[in-house]
Amino acid sequence: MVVVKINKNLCKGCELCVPFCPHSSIEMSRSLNDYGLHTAYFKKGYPCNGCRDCAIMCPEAAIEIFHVQ
Amino acid sequence: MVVVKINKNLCKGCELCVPFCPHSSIEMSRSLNDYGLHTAYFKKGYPCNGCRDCAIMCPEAAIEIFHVQ
Amino acid sequence: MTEKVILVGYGGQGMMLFGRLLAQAAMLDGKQVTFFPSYGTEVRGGTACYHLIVSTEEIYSPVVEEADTLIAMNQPAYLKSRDYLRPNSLLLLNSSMVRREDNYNGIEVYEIPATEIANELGNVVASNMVMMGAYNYIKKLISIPLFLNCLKQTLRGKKAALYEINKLALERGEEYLKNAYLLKAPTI
Amino acid sequence: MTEKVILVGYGGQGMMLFGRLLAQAAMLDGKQVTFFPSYGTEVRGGTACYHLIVSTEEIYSPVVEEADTLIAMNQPAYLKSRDYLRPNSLLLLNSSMVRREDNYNGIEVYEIPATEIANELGNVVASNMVMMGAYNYIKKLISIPLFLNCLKQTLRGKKAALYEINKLALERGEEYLKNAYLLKAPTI
Amino acid sequence: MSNKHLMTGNEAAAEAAIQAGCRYYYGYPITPQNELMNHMAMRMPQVGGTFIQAESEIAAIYMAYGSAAAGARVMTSSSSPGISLKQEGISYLAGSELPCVIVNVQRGGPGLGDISPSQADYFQAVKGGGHGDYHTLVLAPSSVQELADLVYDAFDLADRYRNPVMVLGDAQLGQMVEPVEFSRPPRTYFPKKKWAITGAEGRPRNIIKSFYPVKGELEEFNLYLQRKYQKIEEKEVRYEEINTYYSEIALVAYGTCARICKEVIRKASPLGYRIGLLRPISLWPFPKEALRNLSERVKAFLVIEMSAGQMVEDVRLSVLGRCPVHFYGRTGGGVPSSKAVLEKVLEIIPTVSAGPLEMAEMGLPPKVD
Amino acid sequence: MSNKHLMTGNEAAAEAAIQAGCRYYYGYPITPQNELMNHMAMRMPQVGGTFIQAESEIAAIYMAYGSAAAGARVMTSSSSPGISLKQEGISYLAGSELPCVIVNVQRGGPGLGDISPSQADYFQAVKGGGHGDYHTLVLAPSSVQELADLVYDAFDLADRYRNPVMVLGDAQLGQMVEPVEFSRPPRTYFPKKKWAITGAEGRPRNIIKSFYPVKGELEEFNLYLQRKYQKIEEKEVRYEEINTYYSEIALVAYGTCARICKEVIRKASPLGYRIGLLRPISLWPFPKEALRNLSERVKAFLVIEMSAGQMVEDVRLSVLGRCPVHFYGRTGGGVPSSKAVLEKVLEIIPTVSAGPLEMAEMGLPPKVD
Amino acid sequence: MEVLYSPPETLIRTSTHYCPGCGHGIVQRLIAEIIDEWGIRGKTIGLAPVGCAVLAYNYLDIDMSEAAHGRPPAVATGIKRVHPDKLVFSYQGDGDLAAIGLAETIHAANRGENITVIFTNNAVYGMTNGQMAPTTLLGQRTLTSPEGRSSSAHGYPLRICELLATVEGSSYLERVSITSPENINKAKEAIKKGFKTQMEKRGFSLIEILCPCPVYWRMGAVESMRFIDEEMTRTYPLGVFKDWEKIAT
Amino acid sequence: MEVLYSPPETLIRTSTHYCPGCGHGIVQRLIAEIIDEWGIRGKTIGLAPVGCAVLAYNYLDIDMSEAAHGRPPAVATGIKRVHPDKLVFSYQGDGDLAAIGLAETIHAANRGENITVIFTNNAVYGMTNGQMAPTTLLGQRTLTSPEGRSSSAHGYPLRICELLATVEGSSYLERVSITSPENINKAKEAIKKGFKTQMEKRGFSLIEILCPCPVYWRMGAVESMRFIDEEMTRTYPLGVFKDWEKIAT
Ligand SMILES: Cc1ncc(C[n+]2csc(CCOP(=O)(O)OP(=O)(O)O)c2C)c(N)n1
Ligand SMILES: Cc1ncc(C[n+]2csc(CCOP(=O)(O)OP(=O)(O)O)c2C)c(N)n1
Ligand code: SF4
Ligand code: SF4
Ligand code: SF4
Ligand code: SF4
Ligand code: SF4
Ligand code: SF4
Ligand SMILES: [Mg+2]
Ligand SMILES: [Mg+2]
Repeated sequence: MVVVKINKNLCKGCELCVPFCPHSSIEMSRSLNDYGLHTAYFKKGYPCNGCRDCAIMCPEAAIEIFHVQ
Repeated sequence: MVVVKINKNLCKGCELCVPFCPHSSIEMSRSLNDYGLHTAYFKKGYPCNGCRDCAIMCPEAAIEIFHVQ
Repeated sequence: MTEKVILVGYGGQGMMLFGRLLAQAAMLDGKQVTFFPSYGTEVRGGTACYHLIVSTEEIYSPVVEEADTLIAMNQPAYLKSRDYLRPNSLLLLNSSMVRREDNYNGIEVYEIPATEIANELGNVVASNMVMMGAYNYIKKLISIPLFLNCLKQTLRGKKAALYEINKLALERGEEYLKNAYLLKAPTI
Repeated sequence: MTEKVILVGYGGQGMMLFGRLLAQAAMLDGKQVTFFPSYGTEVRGGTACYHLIVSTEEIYSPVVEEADTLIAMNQPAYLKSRDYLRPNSLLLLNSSMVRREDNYNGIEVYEIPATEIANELGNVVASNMVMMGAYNYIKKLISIPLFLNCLKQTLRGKKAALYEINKLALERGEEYLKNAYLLKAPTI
Repeated sequence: MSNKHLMTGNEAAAEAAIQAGCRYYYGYPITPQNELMNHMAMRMPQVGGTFIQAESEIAAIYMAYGSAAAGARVMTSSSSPGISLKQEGISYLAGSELPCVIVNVQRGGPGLGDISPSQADYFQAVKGGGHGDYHTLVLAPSSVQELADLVYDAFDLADRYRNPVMVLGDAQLGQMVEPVEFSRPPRTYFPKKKWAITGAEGRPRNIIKSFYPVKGELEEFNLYLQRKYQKIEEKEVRYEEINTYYSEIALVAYGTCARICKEVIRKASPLGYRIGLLRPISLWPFPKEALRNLSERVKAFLVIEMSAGQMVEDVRLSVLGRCPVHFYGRTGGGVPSSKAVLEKVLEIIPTVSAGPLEMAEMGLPPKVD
Repeated sequence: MSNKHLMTGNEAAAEAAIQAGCRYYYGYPITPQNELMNHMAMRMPQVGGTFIQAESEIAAIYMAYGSAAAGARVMTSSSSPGISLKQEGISYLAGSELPCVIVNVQRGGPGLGDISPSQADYFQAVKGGGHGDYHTLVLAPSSVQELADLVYDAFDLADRYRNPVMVLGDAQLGQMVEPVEFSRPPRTYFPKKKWAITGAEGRPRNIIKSFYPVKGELEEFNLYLQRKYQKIEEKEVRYEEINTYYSEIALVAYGTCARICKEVIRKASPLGYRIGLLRPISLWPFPKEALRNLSERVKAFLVIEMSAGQMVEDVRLSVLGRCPVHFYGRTGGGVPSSKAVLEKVLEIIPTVSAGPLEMAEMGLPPKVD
Repeated sequence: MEVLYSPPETLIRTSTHYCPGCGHGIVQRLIAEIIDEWGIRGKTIGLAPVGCAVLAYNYLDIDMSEAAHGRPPAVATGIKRVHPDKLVFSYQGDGDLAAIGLAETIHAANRGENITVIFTNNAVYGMTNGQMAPTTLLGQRTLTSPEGRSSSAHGYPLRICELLATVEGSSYLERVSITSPENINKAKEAIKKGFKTQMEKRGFSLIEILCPCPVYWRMGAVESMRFIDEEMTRTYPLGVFKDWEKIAT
Repeated sequence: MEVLYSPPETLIRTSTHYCPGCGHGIVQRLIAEIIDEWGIRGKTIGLAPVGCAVLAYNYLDIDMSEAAHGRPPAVATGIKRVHPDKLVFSYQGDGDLAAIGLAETIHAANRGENITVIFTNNAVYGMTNGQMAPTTLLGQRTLTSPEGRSSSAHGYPLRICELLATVEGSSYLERVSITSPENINKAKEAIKKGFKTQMEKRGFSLIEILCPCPVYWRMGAVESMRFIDEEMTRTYPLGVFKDWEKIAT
């Protein structure tokens, strides 16, 4: 299974990762982080093919992707 | 008759006028002007067609050309 | 009368607008005013801190050394600016983003979840107007209609649409305070 | 012994070389020397003026205020630099280009047609060496072989061909003075 | 009341220039003077003037040089690093005797430093950061209103003396918002500049230059400049004196620091301390005479600056040992608090009676707290 | 004798730099320092060094900044207008604490001025022509030999203090030809620069910067700089004192002017006048203490400069009214004659007995003859 | 657990000072990735500009220096001459490189200075709050072109790659964008090619990267990327403008 | 008595400070001739550079200003904006225009600044005694390229017309020489065209004139002219590089 970790306090809420996920698995949260920003999160249970596109687009290097056996 | 006047004290002795005269009517003098320079002079009796080329070449605007009836 | 205010927050939290509008309204009200960003941001992000003085006398130093009021919009800014407080200061905290750190003997403290309130209204940035509503309800420094007029002047063109939400935020701030702290009369 | 010399001429008249070679020879001879262009030419043309001091003592001011010797290569330069003269000065004029303007009570004056002499030798610029020959014949500041050695060092590569003509010019200057003024013994 | 505008100092400076008839502005972005430039970008087209965002500070000052040579009222502005880049140009303006107004909204240095307020470009402004024996008039406002007023005056002074004039502000003054009134009528009539290059139609041609290659000419020109500067020193000194008559200690401060000193005086007065303030408004020419006179009356001076000690030298040069000159400064963007200044004053007070010529600190490097 | 070379000051400065281990030189042509650059163009390839004729003075100083940051010994040079252009860079060098040697062969200003000798960039060099509270060490030679020696020393000082060092010459010193001896061994061993950027192989990375955006950091850094400057002021003062012990009048002059003053002393001695000379060699740090001490012994000072009066301010600041400080200057390329200086001395002598604190001239603008 | 993506070690993990959606973050990450992949952290020296990327040294864990506004090519020259075997790159904005620093840029290129310039073109002065840059598009509104840039009042957008291509000393010039994962990968390849150009001592290389500045473009980050693709590339077409490998040697 | 040729009145009759055979004298005479022919002495403002032509105002009897080294395009901009109806030209050398002043040159061109630049390219710094210029030819010996300019050590000769042609704001760019009466006449026509470009408010014009500097080329004046024809034009081909009349408008 692929795990997508988005660091809530590095994320600036730019939304760039959202449209680039082929599975639309990332979404902006309604709640705010410590800086008062809406941040991105991986939608639980949604598919991920590990394509890394979200991470590549992220200006804050806030996204890490792992393959867990 | 065309008269070519070369101002001895404006002339810097660069010799540029010399080769451009189609009649080879200009020459450098052996004597020196006030600044210790050999200056150009129009060779007495030599032909001049009034082409102005010498004057056009002269960086010091030292040459004047007249047509005298 | 002299009121010295410190406004602190992140760059994007609208404290600049807060201060400028307040100054504008106070000026139109015939008061002396001075307002300045004590620490701007050539580098984006980071904390911005604004000094505002409103007075009926000539203002000498534009620097607020001891605040009559400190309005803090987020935690780091709050921590950095606590030294401005002295006995009898008023402290307004945006409790959505600030955790109060002290009991503050002798200091009047109000906690307003401004970001949440603004977020509910659909525009996080309006948290500044929530705070303004609360602040002015306590200090009654300027008249709200005058303030709203200044706001309207500022939000022109494309931004005109924001006027209503800001006005609403202002009212919500006032309201929140009234309800949460059961305040009735102005303290000044 | 201190000898203070002013050298003046147009940019192209080789006074720089004159002074530098003289300084070099004097230095090799164990003397103190200083030499400098008091007025260079960021703008081409115009008058150049060089100050040269040769001394057996430490040289303090490098500026020649009163010349033991003034060597003038052309009229405007001569006119501008006459103020350097004082009683007992030596004045050397390039009479090809300078008309003496005064009787100079108490000043020793020699007129050398240096440009003409050099022109006869086929190189106008060698007029500087003509003057050098005359000057050193009078002052005997340095030994001619030492000077010629310095000259040879300077005229290297493409310029080596110029050595002979310069040497000749030097001799002609000396000769001219001997013949025209019937000088015999050194005055210093 | 209705003709009061709430503006940043930067905007007020720009608007005042326009009121003074300035129709040519050349600048390059730099914090903390951006509002000045942005205001010009908006306003110049409205008044038929020229605004160019130049490719650099150097280009900007030389565009200003061109417009000044052409006879126009012209301004450029920047902040510390950008002003350093303009030093050659300022020397050229002075050497060509061209009127031009230059605003420096000082920030913390050296190098890239920071954008916080500073007064550490005092030497550069006053002693000449460029080469050669020249002076620019330097005016130092201490409020947004005065900033506007001095910019307005600067144009007249520049024209009167054919000399660049610098208005020396700081990040605080530039970015501070205060009410400002443009009470003086917009300038529309200007004295003719016969020396300007406008095309030589029907008159002998004019030349603008600072090059004097003929021996002696440059010295002659410099002596003429020195005479001009002497005249300016006689006529254009500006300063404000507060409470000095009864005081034993006089504060000396300009710009933002002077306002803090006024606060100190206000605070000290109920405590029974008699403190005065001499606020130089023109930094060059410097109010030497006023300080000299004051040195006969007070027992000590305390100079307050946002620098490691620059104007203090001019104070010492004016006072020349007649009484002690103390210094309190904050450097690198620090702004002195009225509290710290008051403490410093209280420290000095006991020493005042010890005798006027004991000057422990003098000659030593300034102490920076 | 045989290791004496007859050279212009400019060439000697260049050669001395090479002897001191300088292998990076960046410059831009300008009279009267061209011989320095031309010498570097010839010599650097011979010693495996780098010579670049930069596209401008600004590019040159920033190339020097780069090489200094990279840990090398590096030099740049220019003359007055070009040095004005380098002011931002010098402030950056000071702010980034980078060692770099800068030679200014001063010419007449302001503006394009002329190429004749001048000392009118004193303020710029000593007070800081750039922005912010910084200092460069400033060394002022008065002969070709000393020019070479001080350039050599300048590299050591620059490295020792991580600070730019300026060698302040003038057109006369630069273009004058005198014998010079390079008696000190060519430097081949240099102390390690742990702070330099060299690639962070096997160590934590290094950063060279002057930007301190976090509130308070810039002030802290400036206070550190001030402490460093104080140390330099304690340790690196250089001056020469001649004949001062028995003199009533002390001349104060540096560089070319100091040599003229020595001539004056020589001339005055047979006339029975006791004149001394204090010659500052380091202009910053300035020999304040020495002057202060001297002011207890002499009755008057006479400062001689090729300027309208710049160093005289530092003399007055050192003396602080203890005795009169007179000034004689030539500006715009004029060089004082020993005769004129002597006359000035003779003028002062009768006033000397009038009492030490009568200072007619002080506080007034310097008189320029 | 296999790591599919984690940020490069050379990229210091900290919250940046950039605005949300700013291109500088992406570009700096790419540089860090290359440094890690090639293992050249100890051999690389970077220059931070005066511009929004002024604090680049807070994010890249390598030896770095600041350079005054416009002067990175000169500073890089000074460094490279001392350390010819280190990889020296400057990171510059469009105000920095194309306005105040234009002479330094062209002359470094013309000298064939063996350095690599990472040129982030965001068509605006970000750090000073959004003034016009030499690269601002016609019609684009900025603080100093409030009615939009017009060629008559403000001149034309300056095309740096095209300009430098005429300069003989330049060896590798490419314009890329970072508007999609594909384009980001291409940008990374371009930077690699620039570094390679330098490592093989081929001379001056410059990679121009079209970067979003959502704040002063007054757009969202996603919209900014679209704007680059649809508008900005019309003025600034992507591509290789010079390549020493394609020129017969 | 009919005058076949006499120097233009705008040319002040005095001995110049130029070396024998220097090109500056010819170029300045051409400018004076045009001013006389068009009768625009009172409408023309000139800029003298810092370079050998620094004293140009001693020879041209028109309103003139000096501009600091490299800054004539900026100064001209400042003048032209005040007097849009006057003819404003700058006279610049190659050190001035192509080295220290390159940014000012390109940006003035890019703004389409309505001025005319007379650019005398003599491949050397004349006034400072013959250092290398950005335009120095490969192999050419100068004080600062004593072994001859080499592309690896000193970069390439900078071709200003070619460079400016890529800048959109430039309107008229031509390179001419003054090696013969015919070429001098062509040069005159080019300057006229430049002036016309300005008078018709067509924007930035620059005429590059290959000029001899016999002294620092270490040649006679006649030989220098031949050198231009045979050597210099190989690096700097003559011709029109941009012409607004030839571009569809
Ligand atoms: C000499 C100087 N001039 C101006 C500035 C102000 N300044 C800081 S960053 C900047 C421009 C930034 O624009 P750009 O280079 O495009 O970088 P960006 O912020 O857009 O990434 C300017 C003008 C300065 N610090 N120094
Ligand atoms: C700021 C500055 N830098 C350098 C100089 C010195 N300088 C005077 S003229 C000149 C270059 C002249 O070369 P060029 O522009 O080619 O004109 P030319 O003399 O060849 O006609 C230089 C570098 C100066 N006066 N000012
Ligand atoms: S790795 Fe690909 S599929 Fe997975 S979340 Fe990211 S963009 Fe979507
Ligand atoms: S791209 Fe990065 S910063 Fe932007 S929303 Fe996604 S995780 Fe957050
Ligand atoms: S006008 Fe023609 S023919 Fe007559 S002298 Fe001159 S060049 Fe010769
Ligand atoms: S061209 Fe002119 S200056 Fe040259 S030699 Fe002929 S007349 Fe004399
Ligand atoms: S202003 Fe623009 S360039 Fe600067 S950090 Fe913000 S988005 Fe990035
Ligand atoms: S040095 Fe060259 S350019 Fe200068 S005047 Fe002499 S020949 Fe002309
Ligand atoms: Mg940008
Ligand atoms: Mg040239």
